[in-house]
Amino acid sequence: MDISYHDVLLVGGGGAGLRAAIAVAETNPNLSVAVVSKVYPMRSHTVSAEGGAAGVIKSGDTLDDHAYDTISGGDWLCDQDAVEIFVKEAPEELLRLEHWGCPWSRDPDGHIAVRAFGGMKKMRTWFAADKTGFHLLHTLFQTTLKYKAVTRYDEWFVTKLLVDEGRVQGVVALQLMSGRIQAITAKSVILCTGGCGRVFPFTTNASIKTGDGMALAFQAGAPLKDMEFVQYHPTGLPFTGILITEAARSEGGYLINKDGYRYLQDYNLGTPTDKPVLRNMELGPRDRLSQAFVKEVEKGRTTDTPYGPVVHLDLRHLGEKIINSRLPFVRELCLKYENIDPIKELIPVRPVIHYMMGGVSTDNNGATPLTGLYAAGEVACVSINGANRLGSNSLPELLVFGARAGKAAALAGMEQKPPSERVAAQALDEKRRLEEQFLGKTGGRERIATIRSEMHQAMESGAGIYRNQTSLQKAADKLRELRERFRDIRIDDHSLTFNTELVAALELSFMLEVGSTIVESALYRTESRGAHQRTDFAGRDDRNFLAHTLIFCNPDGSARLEQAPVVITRWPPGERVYGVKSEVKEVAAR
Amino acid sequence: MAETISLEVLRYSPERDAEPSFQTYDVPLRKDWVVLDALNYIKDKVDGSLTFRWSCRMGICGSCGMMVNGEPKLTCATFLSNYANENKPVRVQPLRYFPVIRDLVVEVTDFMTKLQSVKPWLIREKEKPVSDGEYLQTPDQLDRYKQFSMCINCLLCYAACPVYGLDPVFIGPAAIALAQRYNMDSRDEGAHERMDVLAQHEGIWGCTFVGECTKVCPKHVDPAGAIQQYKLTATIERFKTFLMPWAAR
Amino acid sequence: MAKQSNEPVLWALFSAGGVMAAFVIPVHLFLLGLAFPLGWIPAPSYEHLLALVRLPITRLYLFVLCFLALFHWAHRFRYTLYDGLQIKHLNELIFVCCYGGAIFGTVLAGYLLWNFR
Amino acid sequence: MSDERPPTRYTEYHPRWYRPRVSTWWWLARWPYLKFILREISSVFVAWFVVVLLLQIRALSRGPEAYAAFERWLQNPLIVLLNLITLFFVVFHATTWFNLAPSAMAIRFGGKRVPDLLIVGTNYAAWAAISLVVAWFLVRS
Ligand SMILES: Cc1cc2nc3c(=O)[nH]c(=O)nc-3n(C[C@H](O)[C@H](O)[C@H](O)COP(=O)(O)OP(=O)(O)OC[C@H]3O[C@@H](n4cnc5c(N)ncnc54)[C@H](O)[C@@H]3O)c2cc1C
Ligand code: SF4
Ligand code: F3S
Ligand code: FES
Repeated sequence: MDISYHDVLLVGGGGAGLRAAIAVAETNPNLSVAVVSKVYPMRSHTVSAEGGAAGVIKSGDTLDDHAYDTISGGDWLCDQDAVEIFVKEAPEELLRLEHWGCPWSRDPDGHIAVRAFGGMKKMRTWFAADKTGFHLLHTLFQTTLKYKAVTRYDEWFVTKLLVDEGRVQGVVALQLMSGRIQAITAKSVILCTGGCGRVFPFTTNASIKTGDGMALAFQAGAPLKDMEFVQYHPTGLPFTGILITEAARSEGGYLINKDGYRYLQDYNLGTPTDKPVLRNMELGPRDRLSQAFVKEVEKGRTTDTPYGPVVHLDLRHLGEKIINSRLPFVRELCLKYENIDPIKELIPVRPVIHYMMGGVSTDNNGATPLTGLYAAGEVACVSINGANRLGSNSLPELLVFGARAGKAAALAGMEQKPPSERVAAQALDEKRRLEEQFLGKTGGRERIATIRSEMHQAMESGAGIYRNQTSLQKAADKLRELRERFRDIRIDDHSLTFNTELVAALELSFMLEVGSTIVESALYRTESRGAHQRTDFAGRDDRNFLAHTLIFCNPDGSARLEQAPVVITRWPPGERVYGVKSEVKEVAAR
Repeated sequence: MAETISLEVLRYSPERDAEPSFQTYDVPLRKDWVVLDALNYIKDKVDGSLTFRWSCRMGICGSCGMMVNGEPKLTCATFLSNYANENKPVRVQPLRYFPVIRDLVVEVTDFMTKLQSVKPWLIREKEKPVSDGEYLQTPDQLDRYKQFSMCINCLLCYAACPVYGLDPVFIGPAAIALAQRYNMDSRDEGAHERMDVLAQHEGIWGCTFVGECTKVCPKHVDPAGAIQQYKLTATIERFKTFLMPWAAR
Repeated sequence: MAKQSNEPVLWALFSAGGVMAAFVIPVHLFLLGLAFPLGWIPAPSYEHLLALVRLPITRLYLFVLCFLALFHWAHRFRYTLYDGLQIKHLNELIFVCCYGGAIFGTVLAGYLLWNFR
Repeated sequence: MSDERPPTRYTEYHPRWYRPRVSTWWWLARWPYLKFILREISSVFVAWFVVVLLLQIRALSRGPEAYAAFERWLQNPLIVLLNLITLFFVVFHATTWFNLAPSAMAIRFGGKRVPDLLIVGTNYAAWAAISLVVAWFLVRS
């Protein structure tokens, strides 16, 4: 079996991974850095972020303001020391990106332009037109091309972390093109594999966001933190998960149920008006809108489609002129990817999974409790997002903590000794497992797609916008059953060349794992906070739950839950002015 | 609208087949389905071994490029219903001019190497420390290169460019457009360095302005324009060094 | 520095020729090749033409027209042969034939116009 | 960064790829390609025009009889046909040339890119004007 050696290994070539790679190369140009990614780096999901990246740069804005917005937005579950580091380093990172060529939008005088964003009280969101993530990722990717020290493993799929003597020593990875399975070892490994939106049926996330890194870390013994916090966005296109921005509603769009009724008036969200009114009806907070949708489904007042129940966003009354001038991108997305013209047709929408607040537990340098393992980006939970992430905080987060993790790994990497012999044996075992369980497997009755959609079902109905003991328990049981059935999956594809079915199977196994941790964590937290809303435990319970949830994998595969303290420095928990103020700002933005 | 539509998909397995062949599948025809959805339907429901790349399904990751009825397309932005009335199967093939690894997956390391060869990063003679703030750039200056910065590396332009097909050493439309994206950036000072790579036969001079690259580009990058404009720049530079040899680097 | 290629010079000639050809050849050809021979428009007399061509400026114009148009042809045709027929291995031969042809035509035009009485 | 940097390292191992060959007749496969080849072929007709022009000049310099013979030659139906085709191609050349002009040359004015239509329009206007001037010189007898 081949083994390759590096000093620092990055799993993931998205924003976090590439930023970390550059940080390693700049900290010590003599280190060899490997970037392993299951897709070409510029295909990573960071590419689809649209809105922007928050960083204090304009006068009149302060770091404390940004910190406070973040902490209150996260319902006081953020580690405040981490948030302080984050807000301080975010502008530096965004500037660095500017120096690397990122085409940030500008003010007429040539300075960086900023816009307002949901939950941010000041204008501090940097943007590159409506393609911020795209420009950010491509700038990072193209910049990494100039570093000699970076070796890329494009389209290699990591299946396992190699752990020996309590230290992570590398990974086992499969080269898609050739089917070759080999060990890639390193003194430190940084996970930058992004989120896990695909555990749920309806999501804005790309197909590659299957929580691989979370499962890998979990199985290797590192704890996951705050997994119960999953962010919904109220208006996504049901089938594709494409996001329809708030702007559609702030320009005056209506949300209607199957009877054409503006149902939000039934949920204490005000009374219908013709013209949009802030904090009223359609311009209520994101979570309340998502919750109202669930109630409508329960009342049977939603429209059934092949993709489940939907309500409709009605823009027709705005007319062609307003839609074309104020909402061109909304129209373009609908036309190009859904074949719907909002000028003439209703847009089917529903709440969709958008972002994962939880993840691999790390300290402020991205280090996990497992020696040699780091994590950064959406896969990690530092945590600055707490119970609810603010829009435009995620991109700067992956820059700040990607850079920190890279630097820390580079410095740590120099002190450590090369991987042990036993690692090779472990890698061989993993290779055999893949061959036996998947590539060489015949028979089997379960289709991957069937298990996947049953998992989706279970997650949505059990751990969706509203959860309770019964629903979560049902989901947990279902997931257990599915993991059992997964052993009996049928593999049509036994080729070594670009076996995407093998990838789908591995991703499914990771998702089943991550799904369980979400459900278990949600069962554990018997309060409602931020994105975690329990109907059986309404209301925040700071006495028992102003704490992070940590979930560990026991040696026998079962889960163990613990609490960890939240770091509070200067901002004692307060009442969260939920949604109202943030929505006001957001409206002003567009 | 008919209930179903047939897809004729190119299959090739290097382990099994000497030559590729077509396989036909019937899939439901839905108004909001794109070609990619049909492929996913096949993979999930009919044949798990069908192989193709995709990720974002919103036209931004650049991985789902294929030939649909002979035209290079992003399959996540190409509706099946566009082909519903043609009464013949929709033909899906891997991107033209690239080696086929398997089924609809092509080998693109050639592009990745070329992209790197044109130095698509900001080159400065002197770096300014981050603490000194941003390099100023007016919206007008931004506008000069913005179009060329929109490339998602989907490689449709390569699949449209016969020059690349005939002579794979040609650096090709997207890579040159990206070089030009940095050349035109007011913050960049690397135009001379890139000129060495670009002003070669394999670079801009290989292009005969077929112009198809621009026509198929889903992001309106206009690589053909980038190349022509660069030809002009390179020519002016050439005459400059000829007339004023002392001014050469 | 990269090897100084001739390509920019050839391309500049091709482009200049392209512009020239686009602007003036259609009208020349329409008149000379169709309208006059077919009598749609009365053809100019021999004397008129002779007087016109005797003007040095006309001769210069005609010379530039021939020169650029021929180099336009040479460059384009060379690439058409490369691409259309895939005979790039004959590179040198094609190169010599095309630009050689253009040079020959240009010299011929120069000779005729210089010696025009 | 230095120039002799190796390209990104990739693993050497790869399976057998299928490499389709480009057919010699690739330009017949799609209408845009055929159009492209026709555009390139127009250069041959440009060259033919130069030949006719040079013949005319030679005939002029040889005296009225020679010129009359040249004029008769021009009336030969085959030559007329050839010139008709030539006209088609040179007009084709001219239109494609003008239509591509905005792409080939990004002209900026006052910080903004001049709209494509304006550039194309200007080209066509200039074409008309130049044609009139040339015709004026030739037709006046
Ligand atoms: C539609 C949308 C809009 C958004 N808009 C914004 C916004 O405006 N502002 C904001 O701040 N945030 C936004 N976000 C959130 C933000 O984009 C993401 O959180 C962020 O991009 C995650 O980046 P990442 O580097 O952690 O992971 P990703 O970019 O997802 O990268 C993951 C990488 O890991 C690799 N990988 C995964 N698993 C494996 C494996 N098993 N083996 C090998 N490699 C693997 C992948 O190949 C990929 O390279 C948005 C998100 C979405 C979905
Ligand atoms: S230039 Fe256009 S077609 Fe070519 S790779 Fe870029 S986005 Fe795709
Ligand atoms: S199609 Fe090819 S030849 Fe040039 S203009 Fe585009 S690169
Ligand atoms: S799937 Fe991303 S561009 Fe089509």
